[in-house]
Amino acid sequence: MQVLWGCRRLPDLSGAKVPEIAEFEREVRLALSRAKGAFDLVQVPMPGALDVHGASSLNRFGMAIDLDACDGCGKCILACMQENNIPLSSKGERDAGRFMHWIEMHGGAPAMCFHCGNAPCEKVCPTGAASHTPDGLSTMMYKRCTGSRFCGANCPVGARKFNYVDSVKEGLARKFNPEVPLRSKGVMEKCSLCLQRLQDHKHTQMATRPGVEWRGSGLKTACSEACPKNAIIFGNWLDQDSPLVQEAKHRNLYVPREIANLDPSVVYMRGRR
Amino acid sequence: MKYLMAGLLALLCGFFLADFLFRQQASEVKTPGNIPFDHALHGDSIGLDCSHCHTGVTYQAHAYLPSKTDCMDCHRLPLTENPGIEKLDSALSRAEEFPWVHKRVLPEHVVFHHGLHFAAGVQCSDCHGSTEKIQKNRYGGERFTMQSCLDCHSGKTFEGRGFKKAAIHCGACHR
Amino acid sequence: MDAILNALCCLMALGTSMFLWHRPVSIFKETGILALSLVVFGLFSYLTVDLSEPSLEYMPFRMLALCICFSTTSLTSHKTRYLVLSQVLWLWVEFFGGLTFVYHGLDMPWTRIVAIGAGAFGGAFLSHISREMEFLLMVYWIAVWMFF
Amino acid sequence: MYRILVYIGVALLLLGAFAFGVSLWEGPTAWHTDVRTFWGIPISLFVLWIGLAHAGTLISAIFLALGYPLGRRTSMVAELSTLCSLAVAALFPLVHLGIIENFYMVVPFLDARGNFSNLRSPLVWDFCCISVYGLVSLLFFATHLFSEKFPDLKKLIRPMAWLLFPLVLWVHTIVSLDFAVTFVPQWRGAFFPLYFIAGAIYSGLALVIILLTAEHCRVRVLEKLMLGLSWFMAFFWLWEFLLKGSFSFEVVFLGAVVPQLMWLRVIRENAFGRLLVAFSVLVSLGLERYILVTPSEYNAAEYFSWTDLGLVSFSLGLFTTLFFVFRAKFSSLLEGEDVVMGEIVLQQDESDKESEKVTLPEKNDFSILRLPLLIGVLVTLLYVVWAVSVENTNLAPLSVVNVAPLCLPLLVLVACFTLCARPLWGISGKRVKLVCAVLAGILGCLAGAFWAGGSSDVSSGVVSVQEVDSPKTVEFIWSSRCASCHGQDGKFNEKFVREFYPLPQKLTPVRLDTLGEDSLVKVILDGRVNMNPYRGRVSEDEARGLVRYMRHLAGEGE
Repeated sequence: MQVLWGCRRLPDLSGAKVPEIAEFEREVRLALSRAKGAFDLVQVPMPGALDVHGASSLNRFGMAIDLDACDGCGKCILACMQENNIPLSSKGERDAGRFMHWIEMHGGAPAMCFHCGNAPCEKVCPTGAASHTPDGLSTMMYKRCTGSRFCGANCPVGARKFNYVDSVKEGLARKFNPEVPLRSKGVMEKCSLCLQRLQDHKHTQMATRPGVEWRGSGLKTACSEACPKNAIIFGNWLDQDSPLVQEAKHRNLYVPREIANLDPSVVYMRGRR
Repeated sequence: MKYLMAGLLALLCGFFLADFLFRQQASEVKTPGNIPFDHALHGDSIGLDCSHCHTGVTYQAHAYLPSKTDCMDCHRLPLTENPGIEKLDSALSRAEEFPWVHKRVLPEHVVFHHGLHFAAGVQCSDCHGSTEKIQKNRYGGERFTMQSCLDCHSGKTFEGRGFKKAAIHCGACHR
Repeated sequence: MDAILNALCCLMALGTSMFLWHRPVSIFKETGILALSLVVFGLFSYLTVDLSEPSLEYMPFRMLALCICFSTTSLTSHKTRYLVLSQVLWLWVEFFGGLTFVYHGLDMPWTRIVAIGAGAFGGAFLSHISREMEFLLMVYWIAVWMFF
Repeated sequence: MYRILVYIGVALLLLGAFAFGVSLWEGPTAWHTDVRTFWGIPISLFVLWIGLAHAGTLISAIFLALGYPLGRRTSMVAELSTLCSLAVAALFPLVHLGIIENFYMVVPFLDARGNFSNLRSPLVWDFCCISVYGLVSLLFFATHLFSEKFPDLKKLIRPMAWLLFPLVLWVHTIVSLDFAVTFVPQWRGAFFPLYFIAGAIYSGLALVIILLTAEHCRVRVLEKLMLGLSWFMAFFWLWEFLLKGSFSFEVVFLGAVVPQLMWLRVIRENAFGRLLVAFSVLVSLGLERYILVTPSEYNAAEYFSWTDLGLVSFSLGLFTTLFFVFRAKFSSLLEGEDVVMGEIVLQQDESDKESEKVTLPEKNDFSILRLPLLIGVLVTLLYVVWAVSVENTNLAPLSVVNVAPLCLPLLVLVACFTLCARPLWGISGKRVKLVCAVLAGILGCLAGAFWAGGSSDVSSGVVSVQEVDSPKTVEFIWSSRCASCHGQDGKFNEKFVREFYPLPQKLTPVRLDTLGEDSLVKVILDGRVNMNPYRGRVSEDEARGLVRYMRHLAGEGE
């Protein structure tokens, strides 16, 4: 039965070697040295509510990356790895040019999943493992994933990462954050916009202050916390006094051309207006 | 004809057998120590609610279990004329500081916040059964399945209780 | 695409369809003619329309389907059957083409699909097809192509 | 003859078996992939073989349905090749998966957890179409095979052919949608359905020609068709080039230029010449599929690892073995007396010469088909209504367009079973029936397992006592820590204290004020006569908060 339903087994951490943090830092430096080409950006208006049936009219979470402030130091990548227990990639993977990093540098600017409101990856996922939340997150349900990699093939910006190796057994994974489960071999993963933080924040508020509408105010993703230049701003696009809207109001917003008409929640900021 | 019947029979039997074998199993965890704990004695009968011992249940993700001190709050004095009581008290005094420690039955990729559900008006007994039902010395006799969660979230169960329909998208409870 | 181009398409389809199914019917002749007409259609749409427009990338095949529809009117045996089949082919091209568009954010050409479907369905009930009926069908197809 | 071919097949199979094992064990790292391409050789092999699986039914079923039936042997060989290449094709999507044992999640049905596969994904359509296609062509083959022995099966063949006719095209259309639907620029194309179908028939014809050559017979009409299709393929490649500027010399040369050698009598009349052409077509199509599936900037074919080649040889070997083993097994049934051995010359006009004696008037076909079709339509409608209405955890709602691709396979499956289940059951012997019963049992088990969905493993974490520094609000502490004696409202919890404890002090505002906050905090933390010490369970600030809350309650009490 464990064999048949192996997909539901927990990663067995006993005895597996756990990498040092230094190794993660080294890999981030390596990834920075192999940064991908810059996106061809096009200007877009500020994201509004999702136009999907059943979408939330209160919350749509997203981020804005300030291209003027960012100097591509890569601290966000490391922070993301530690928040989300992202494993190191094996030698073979690196040679194939693949890292598990959810954030990658594209021409000196960080790029993660853009959480498209009309996400192509979700349309083609056969099992429904990739699905959307009403508040604008493109989530990944690891236990439901069968690893067909259709989503990866259909992501225009290649934000999706596939667990080619069993990172736990290989001693490449480290559970920095007990709140986030480790992913098993053969599963797709990508930036979750720190879903766990959103969930915890929401649940605590709804339990202790019932009746108060949850707008996710005061919340930050790991990358935006870690950014020394404060170039990554997380917030709620539908909340006028969220730092995101406050900042994005008088900036020009850009997204990669490939996804310009897919209504992304994560955008780049450049120049003032 | 008889083969047809046999085939149909095999089909049905196979289905139910496999369903029985592969269904979500009840995970039962024994509590350490040989203190048979009877929820019925500690519940409404003496006007205590679950949160007295499971202190997190009303407002936190985990319900938590009482420490030895919590038990001793009441058991400092012999509480009843029941002859067994000395045995209990001595057992308690010998017990380690945290007598009740058990493995979480919730899978790691599932999020469940007790306080949230308490705030929504869900009673402990709705999922865990009434204090009379809960087995002695057992935990998790209940069969928690995703289906039971979904049924309540999509308003199929507990019609009378006036719960709001809750989210059923994956991201609501899974990470 | 503007009306003149559409009209041109119909004309070309009609023209090429004239060469099909002349007795003696031989595989080489028919496939050859079809392949050639495809080349013609392809070059035509390459020269006239802007192919970066996704909804045009299957032009030649739609024209081929239309051409086959036209050609069935000149058949001698099993006319009804092939009339239906050829319209189903057209329907096929349109429907699955439209399906891919739906996934790219465009919308399905429902009216056209329904119209062709109706044609195919209705055609199945024709006991025999007179010259007038052939003419009417051709007009119907041209109308579908031009206006839907 | 067959023995030698089987040996060759087994040899290839064994060569590839290791690669196959490795790719099962290693998962998708085993074959070549890179940053841009997540797929690889398995999917290209799948597309190739599913394509090869088409000619069989096409040739026998469609020609039959349209009233130009081929010789029995030809069509039987074609159908058998269909079944074998389907078996090969079905393996590769499984190999491709990251978590193979999860493939059942693709079945478009509800499981006990309330999970429903995502009907918007072409993969789901694919899964259904291919499994249905496999089943139906198996039934068709069986009916056709035994129609010699049991003549009353003969009248079923044509109706079934009519059912298979659309299905066979539908299946490859859906396969093409796997690509056409995506945002990969190299895969964009509303014409992909026709493109793939043409390619499928083309390669399939080549395969059948090879197999017929092994039979020492030759069907000119198929060769003509292949030649004709080569021109269509040439146009498709031209169109690809015009649209996307993608062009591969090898593919076009092998696929469109070499076949023109058939014009030469020398080549045409010589078995080896025909084999040469047919094989070059197969190679070209295989290469084309691979180039299509790996849309990298460079030519991915140069990056072939040995596993890729191993998988190729595995697929070839498996097919050859399966085909010729069964061919030898059925040879007695395959050779109907109405087959002209060796040369079969077939023109459409004189087709009836070698045609089987199944040319009933078509009216008859449809009168047989009417009821099954009706049932099929009803079942399909029911399914569609249910599938659209079922509450799925996916945010975006299903539209009819998403379910449409499932309709035809479902319809055909139901219709086909209602059509020929009874007669086939009638003629099958005890052993077959027993096997069917056992299979039914296994099917039941699988369905049950699918329904149950397995048991999730519990977390590794433990639940213990609550730490002090975890966030609390005073009301909650009061209700959990104090209310058991002092009562939720600051009056006593009569049930408890009267029975077991001396009454605590009444908490009147006057009394509280005289005692003062600090001393009360001390009492809470360190306890008093019957009052328990809460130091370590309640922080000092929380104690202070509790005192205030107590005062507030007392105030309300008055």
